[in-house]
Amino acid sequence: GCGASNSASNGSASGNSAASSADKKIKIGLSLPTQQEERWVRDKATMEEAAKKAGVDIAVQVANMDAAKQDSQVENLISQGIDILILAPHDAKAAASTVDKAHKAGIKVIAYDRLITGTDIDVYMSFDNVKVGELQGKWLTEHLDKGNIVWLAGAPTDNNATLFKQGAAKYLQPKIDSGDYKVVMEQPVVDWKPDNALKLMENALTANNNNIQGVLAPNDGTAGGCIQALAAQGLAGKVPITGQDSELSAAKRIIEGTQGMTVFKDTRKLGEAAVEAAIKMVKGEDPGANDKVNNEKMDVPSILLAAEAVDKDNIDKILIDSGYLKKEDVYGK
Amino acid sequence: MSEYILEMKNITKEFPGVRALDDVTFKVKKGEIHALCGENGAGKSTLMKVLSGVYPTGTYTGEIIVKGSTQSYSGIKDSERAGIAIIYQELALVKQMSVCENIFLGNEKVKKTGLIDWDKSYAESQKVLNEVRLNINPNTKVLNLGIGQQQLVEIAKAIAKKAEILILDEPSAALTESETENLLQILKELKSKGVTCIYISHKLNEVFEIADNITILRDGKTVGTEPASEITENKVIAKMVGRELTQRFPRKEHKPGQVVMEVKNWNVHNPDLPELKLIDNASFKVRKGEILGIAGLMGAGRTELVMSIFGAYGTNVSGELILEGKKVSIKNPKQAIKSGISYVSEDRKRYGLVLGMDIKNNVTLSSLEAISKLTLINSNEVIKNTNQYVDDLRIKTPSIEQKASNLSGGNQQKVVLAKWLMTKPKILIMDEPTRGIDVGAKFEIYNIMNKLIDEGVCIIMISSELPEILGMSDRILVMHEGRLTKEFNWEEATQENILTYATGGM
Amino acid sequence: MGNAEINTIAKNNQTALGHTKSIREILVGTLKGNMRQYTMILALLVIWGFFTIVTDGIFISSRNLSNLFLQCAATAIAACGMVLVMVAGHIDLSVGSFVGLTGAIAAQLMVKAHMGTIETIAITIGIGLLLGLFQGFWVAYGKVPAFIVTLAGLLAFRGGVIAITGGNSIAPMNDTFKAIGQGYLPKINPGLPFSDTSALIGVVFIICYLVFEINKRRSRIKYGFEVLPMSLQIAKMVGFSLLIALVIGIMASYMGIPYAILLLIAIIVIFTVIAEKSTFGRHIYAIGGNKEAARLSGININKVNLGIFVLMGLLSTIAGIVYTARLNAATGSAGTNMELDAIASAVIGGTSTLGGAGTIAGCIIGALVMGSLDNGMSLMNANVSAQYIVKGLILLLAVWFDIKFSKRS
Amino acid sequence: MGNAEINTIAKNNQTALGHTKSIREILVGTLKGNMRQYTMILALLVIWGFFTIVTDGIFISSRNLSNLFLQCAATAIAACGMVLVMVAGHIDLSVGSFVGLTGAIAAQLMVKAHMGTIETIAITIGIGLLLGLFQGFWVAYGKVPAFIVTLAGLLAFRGGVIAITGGNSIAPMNDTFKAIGQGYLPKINPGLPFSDTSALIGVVFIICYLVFEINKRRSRIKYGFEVLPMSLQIAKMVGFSLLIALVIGIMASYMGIPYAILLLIAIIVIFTVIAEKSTFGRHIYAIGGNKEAARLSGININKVNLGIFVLMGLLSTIAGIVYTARLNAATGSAGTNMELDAIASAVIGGTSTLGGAGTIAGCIIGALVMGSLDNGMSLMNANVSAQYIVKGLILLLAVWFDIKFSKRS
Ligand SMILES: Nc1ncnc2c1ncn2[C@@H]1O[C@H](COP(=O)(O)OP(=O)(O)OP(=O)(O)O)[C@@H](O)[C@H]1O
Ligand SMILES: Nc1ncnc2c1ncn2[C@@H]1O[C@H](COP(=O)(O)OP(=O)(O)OP(=O)(O)O)[C@@H](O)[C@H]1O
Ligand SMILES: O[C@@H]1[C@@H](O)[C@H](O)OC[C@H]1O
Ligand SMILES: [Mg+2]
Ligand SMILES: [Mg+2]
Repeated sequence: GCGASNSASNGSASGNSAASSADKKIKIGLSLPTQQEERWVRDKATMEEAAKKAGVDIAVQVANMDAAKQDSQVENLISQGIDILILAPHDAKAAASTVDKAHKAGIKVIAYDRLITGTDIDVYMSFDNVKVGELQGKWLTEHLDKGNIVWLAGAPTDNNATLFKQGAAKYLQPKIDSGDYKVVMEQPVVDWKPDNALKLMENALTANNNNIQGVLAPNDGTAGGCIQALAAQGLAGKVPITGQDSELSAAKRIIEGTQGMTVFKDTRKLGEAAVEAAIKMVKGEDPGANDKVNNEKMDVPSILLAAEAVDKDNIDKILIDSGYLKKEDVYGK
Repeated sequence: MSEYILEMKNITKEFPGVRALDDVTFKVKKGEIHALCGENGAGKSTLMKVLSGVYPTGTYTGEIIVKGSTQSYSGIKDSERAGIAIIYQELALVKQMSVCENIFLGNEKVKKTGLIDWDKSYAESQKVLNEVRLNINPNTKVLNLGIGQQQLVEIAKAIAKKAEILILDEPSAALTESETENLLQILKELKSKGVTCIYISHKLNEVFEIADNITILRDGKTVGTEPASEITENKVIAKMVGRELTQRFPRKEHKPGQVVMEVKNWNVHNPDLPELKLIDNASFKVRKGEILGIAGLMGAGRTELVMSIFGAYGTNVSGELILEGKKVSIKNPKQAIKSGISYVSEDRKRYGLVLGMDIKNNVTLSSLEAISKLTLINSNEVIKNTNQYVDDLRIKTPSIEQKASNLSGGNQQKVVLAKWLMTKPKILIMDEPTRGIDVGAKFEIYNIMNKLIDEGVCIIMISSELPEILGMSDRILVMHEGRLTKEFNWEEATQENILTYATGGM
Repeated sequence: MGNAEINTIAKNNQTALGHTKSIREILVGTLKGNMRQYTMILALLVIWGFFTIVTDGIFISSRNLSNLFLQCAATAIAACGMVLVMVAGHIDLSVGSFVGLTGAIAAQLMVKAHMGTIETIAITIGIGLLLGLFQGFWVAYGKVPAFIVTLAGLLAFRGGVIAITGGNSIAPMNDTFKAIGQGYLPKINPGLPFSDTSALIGVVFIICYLVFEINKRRSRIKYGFEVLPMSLQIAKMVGFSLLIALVIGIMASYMGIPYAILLLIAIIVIFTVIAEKSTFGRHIYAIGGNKEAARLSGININKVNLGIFVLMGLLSTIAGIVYTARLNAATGSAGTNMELDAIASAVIGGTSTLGGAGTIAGCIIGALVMGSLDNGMSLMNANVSAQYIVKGLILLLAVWFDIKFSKRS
Repeated sequence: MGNAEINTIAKNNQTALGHTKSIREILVGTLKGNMRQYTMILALLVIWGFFTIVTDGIFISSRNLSNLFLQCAATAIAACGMVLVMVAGHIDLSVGSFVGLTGAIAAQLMVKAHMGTIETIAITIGIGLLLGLFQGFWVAYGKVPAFIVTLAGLLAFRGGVIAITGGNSIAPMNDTFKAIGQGYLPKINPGLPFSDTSALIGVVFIICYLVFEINKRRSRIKYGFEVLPMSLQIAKMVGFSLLIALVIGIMASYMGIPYAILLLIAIIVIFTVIAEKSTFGRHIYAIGGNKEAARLSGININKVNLGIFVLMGLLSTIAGIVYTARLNAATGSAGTNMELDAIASAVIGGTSTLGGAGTIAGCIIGALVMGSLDNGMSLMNANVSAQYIVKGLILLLAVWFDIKFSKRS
């Protein structure tokens, strides 16, 4: 049982869902890992928007990439009397005990974006992180036959970085084994920080006398750092380099030709779908899973959306036509 | 077994650039009070630190024999185990801790459980405090004590150790006449109980009152040991400084001019306990070219009076301050210095020196503006001025880059003096200016005071040494419990009548 | 604290020309003399009041307060050690990595080596003590500033975490292990609306307190010191007992006392005793207050420093175990920045960054202030950037308020 | 430093019964007296030697050294301020967030408000000074420990970064702005294999140094102080000139002197002068050494403390600008943990964590040690967990070595 929701309502939204549960408005709890990256800012905005449209309350917590903090924050959400929890875990394994707490309080949990392992999950919805890595690896192998590569991974302390790397490895490893690729530097980027990526790239270039033909950068921020190092050697645009997140600055670089690709995860769709599923679940309806994914404990009913690789050729279509980024922002000075 | 309880043989101790002890031999008989005399920097404190294990075996050469057995100390605890307790010249109290805790620091009273028995500690500390006649709550924090009171706490701490050999390194430097008298009494009692004492002091009258034997050090070497009964004060001085010193106070005829500073209805409250009045309606004048002495017992409030005038004692101060006819309001030391007032504190370690800085930066700290252009300091001026004062005050040091913390106590005091002399004040306030300074150097400081007077400076001198007050002042103010109780001309003042007013009698 | 306060009263009585003070006088005196020590508690209460109002009372619910205590537990445990470290004039930057590493070791032993809870804890604590010894050795005997030694620890231990986890979180832990971070004392009678065992524990605490207080009074009478008049003494004992009952009651009326909180209470008591009553503890204060004086008083500074870091290692390990048990997993980033929270708790609670001063009780208040800010603002669902800014400003104001009105030096 | 050494010699000469020392004696004396100051440099050289060997000489290439200098620049700039802050007995935890915030502000002004480089920099510096003033005010007049004030800053400024960037990176910056972090002094004759302008700058530096040295000698002679014998004086001047030529030469033979390094050199010179030659600087050391004595010596402690934090704000802002220019973007995590690097640089370079001691030159060495470890190990492509561990251990050993052989207290 959960306590009565007593947060101030944001106008008397005439949402159909709210009306159905008599006098009580549905309250969704949302726990996000961070707001220091653009994509999570967008996730938050989308879901808040979707909730507003549907006339339900949403309480949002941001964990600053700290699993313990996220755990505390979910407790606080539970104290506030939420009806359902959308949990985008900072750490997939550590979140299991967080999920258990919600379940104990009778609250269902949607694992958002990252699969939570080792416990019962009601629904999982995501762009698969391993898939994201695959897109990066695939793109690089398509744009580089042979040569020396720099393979950067995300933060060594971030479980997701391991997943991205696993995905990329599916494509890179065969090339490495066959001798087509020689990995001249393989390093994680501490804290995902662009300036750490910059230093690593500078040092890789120095150590190999600029003899580097490709870079696997795990996300757009780190790609940005690498590109500064390449630019200093006049190599920006000459060396294929990956990214992910479809940040505005990355889109600009793709147009400019200095970054090869990014990965588009349309978090708007994911966010809307999550809110929709949440409302259905509170009302006891079927959220409409289209797949099942095993999380070492069970086959979790899943709603999986496709992530897409974005490069110069399809950027207008995927990022601008979809309204994700504005044309004047991308092309404007 | 020899008649000596303690023998130190051929002790040599070097610091970078200094040979502090050079083949010193020092022997003490059981149950005697043995005085150790010598100029500032002669090596007295160093010798005692060697003895107490502060400088462990191996950091010096030579041999220490206590009760017939050769000692090897790796730290203070070892010497304590051998029955030696020491009161250091530089007070070794933890300011944030209470008196009670300090007294038993390192020798805590523990219960069977291994935990400290605070009730017992409190009761016992009250006992030793009574013994040294310090009437304070053992729970008072040391930082709330005046320096004299701290000195008494140190003595209490040493007594509480119940040692066989008690070393006192200038224990009376911060004490007034009556506490000193009490201390000497305590030492005599200890002696009668068979305790051996080593007593270091620059006050030779004390030495001659209690010592059985006197050993004299000079430049790190033993000059000799004499029974006190067979030598005179002047002989001791001659051996210490290497020349005869016929006169102790170079009194000169001063011709006081117009009033330079006038203090009217001065009231000071304790900054932490506003209901406690420390200075009660004090009014007095100081004239150009005179030395105004202020006498009083410990805790009379002399320090508070002058520190508050200097803008360095809280904000709970009221009254009028008139400098050269103009009413001024001094809120902090900076303004005081700008107005021509300088204050040599009685507590050199706390208020006088930046111990981690070298001599030259300490000496020039308050006068930087005078030797800077566009706020950039002229380092050659720094060196020149410092060299000047090192020579004038005969500061004993291998270099002006020596850290203040590495100087002997007396030499530290001289550095503080130099700092304030360099500000070229119109009014120089000296709070116990010759504390810890040897007879020879005292004489030089008096000469410098006379010279300053000739240059038109006026001097306010607080001193707990009545001979100094009597010997140097032109006028003498007596304080008792925060009030000025009497003013004397020097000709009419005597030890007796000063003491009468200092103790509140009329 | 209690000791000092009564002595002050005693002294006041003595100085007041033999006249025995009236109860009113004693009360006013105690309040005046101690008001200052309570300003940070006051600040905490103001913060609590504020959050209670803006969250419509959710903040003050027994459920949320139970959560709050648990949320602070690991930091508070580490902060107790930090007080000793900082009082001695050192600092420990390695806490976060230490917590991460010991957690990773525990998880590795349990998940990969399939050890039981007892062995896992024993081995982990053993390793934690060794790591503490290692750091302590360099500080005490290597004479390397603690800042550098523990900065090296921060780096090296994090390297250890990464090596062990390999970027993969390790989970899950045994149920018994998990209970250390998440479990509550079980009820005997599950039908009750409150935890009976917890209530029992509360009663035991109160009895212990009363015995302690009575013994203290006896001892003072034996030494002939002034004691409180009987009426006041009883009032004091009743008051404190009620306070204990309240705190325990809050937890009992939710799910009971969490094991982690029991552990924390034990640590608070032990470390308060160490700090205030043991020679080791007093030597720490002496070293921090005046190292030279401590040395001249015959204190073996190296040994004390070594001991401090061994204890700190122990506490960091316990914090690591609680942290890992609570998350039921060891992650690569576990503990990151916890040193900052632990240091902040200590400093908010009055520990001087320059050594010499600080109390265990204070650091617990400090940890509660930090924890309450996080908890309260998340209950308000405040926007992240606002949370950061508000947290920063409240922190500043709370400490300023404390300093302004308590005049701590 | 140079000054001290000659004074010692002078005084020694005086005490040595008037006999004028031989050149050999002077040399040995100088070496003995100063050897100790050079141990950290020695440790740095050992580290460099090691990396040079394991990277087959890549480490010592002029290209890598140029990179290394650039990689350290922002931290080194912040570290210069940290020395002053720490010498006065404070600390600044806000540096990383400060760098992030000022960078975000600059990027916002340039990218969103389309301002030019000059306006952007001017406004950013203005804001940085205000933020510094704000922190300084609370430390100096609010009497809140710097630890708390800057911890509040760490939080609040990071909140500001998040509010401004909204998690986005803001990019790109103007070319002129970018040049501050990435650009090199342009060559006049692009055909040359080395940078002619940089060589010119090197010559100017050497001339400045020589003029300074000659003036100093003249002035000492005027004051009648002992000076070095002519032969030694010339040897010294030639030696130092060669050292300057070497350092500048390294950069000139790669792409020239980076603007960021020119800026850093200017800051080093200015802050060394402030620390060693200005009354303000001397007051900082006095406050850190003994606050009470400083106050009684007529130093306005509050003003000095305020000034320190304003200067720190200025340097953090400059570091923020260099950092942003180098990345050509402002990001939400920019600067995170930089305070730790800055503090570590200062401490490695001999700054006491308890105040009173520290030099600008030392902190630069410290920043180079930290930077070299990162750079060298990434050149080796060592495994991360090993990198963390090795970095921690080398840090510890380097400082231990320094302390052991230089006996700094
Ligand atoms: N730690 C130290 N480092 C360097 N030199 C020192 C140190 N301690 C003492 N000295 C030097 O050793 C010599 C003897 O000092 P010591 O303190 O023993 O003198 P003292 O006889 O006690 O003088 P005072 O009467 O002034 O107290 C002095 O020249 C002093 O400068
Ligand atoms: N910082 C302080 N805070 C509170 N009380 C103080 C402080 N310093 C001194 N006192 C108190 O003020 C009174 C006078 O102190 P002090 O002993 O310095 O007086 P004095 O006349 O200068 O004596 P003397 O210089 O001979 O020691 C004492 O009762 C002392 O306890
Ligand atoms: O989108 C990425 C997120 O999934 C990962 O966890 O952190 C880095 C981001 O770029
Ligand atoms: Mg001495
Ligand atoms: Mg006095």
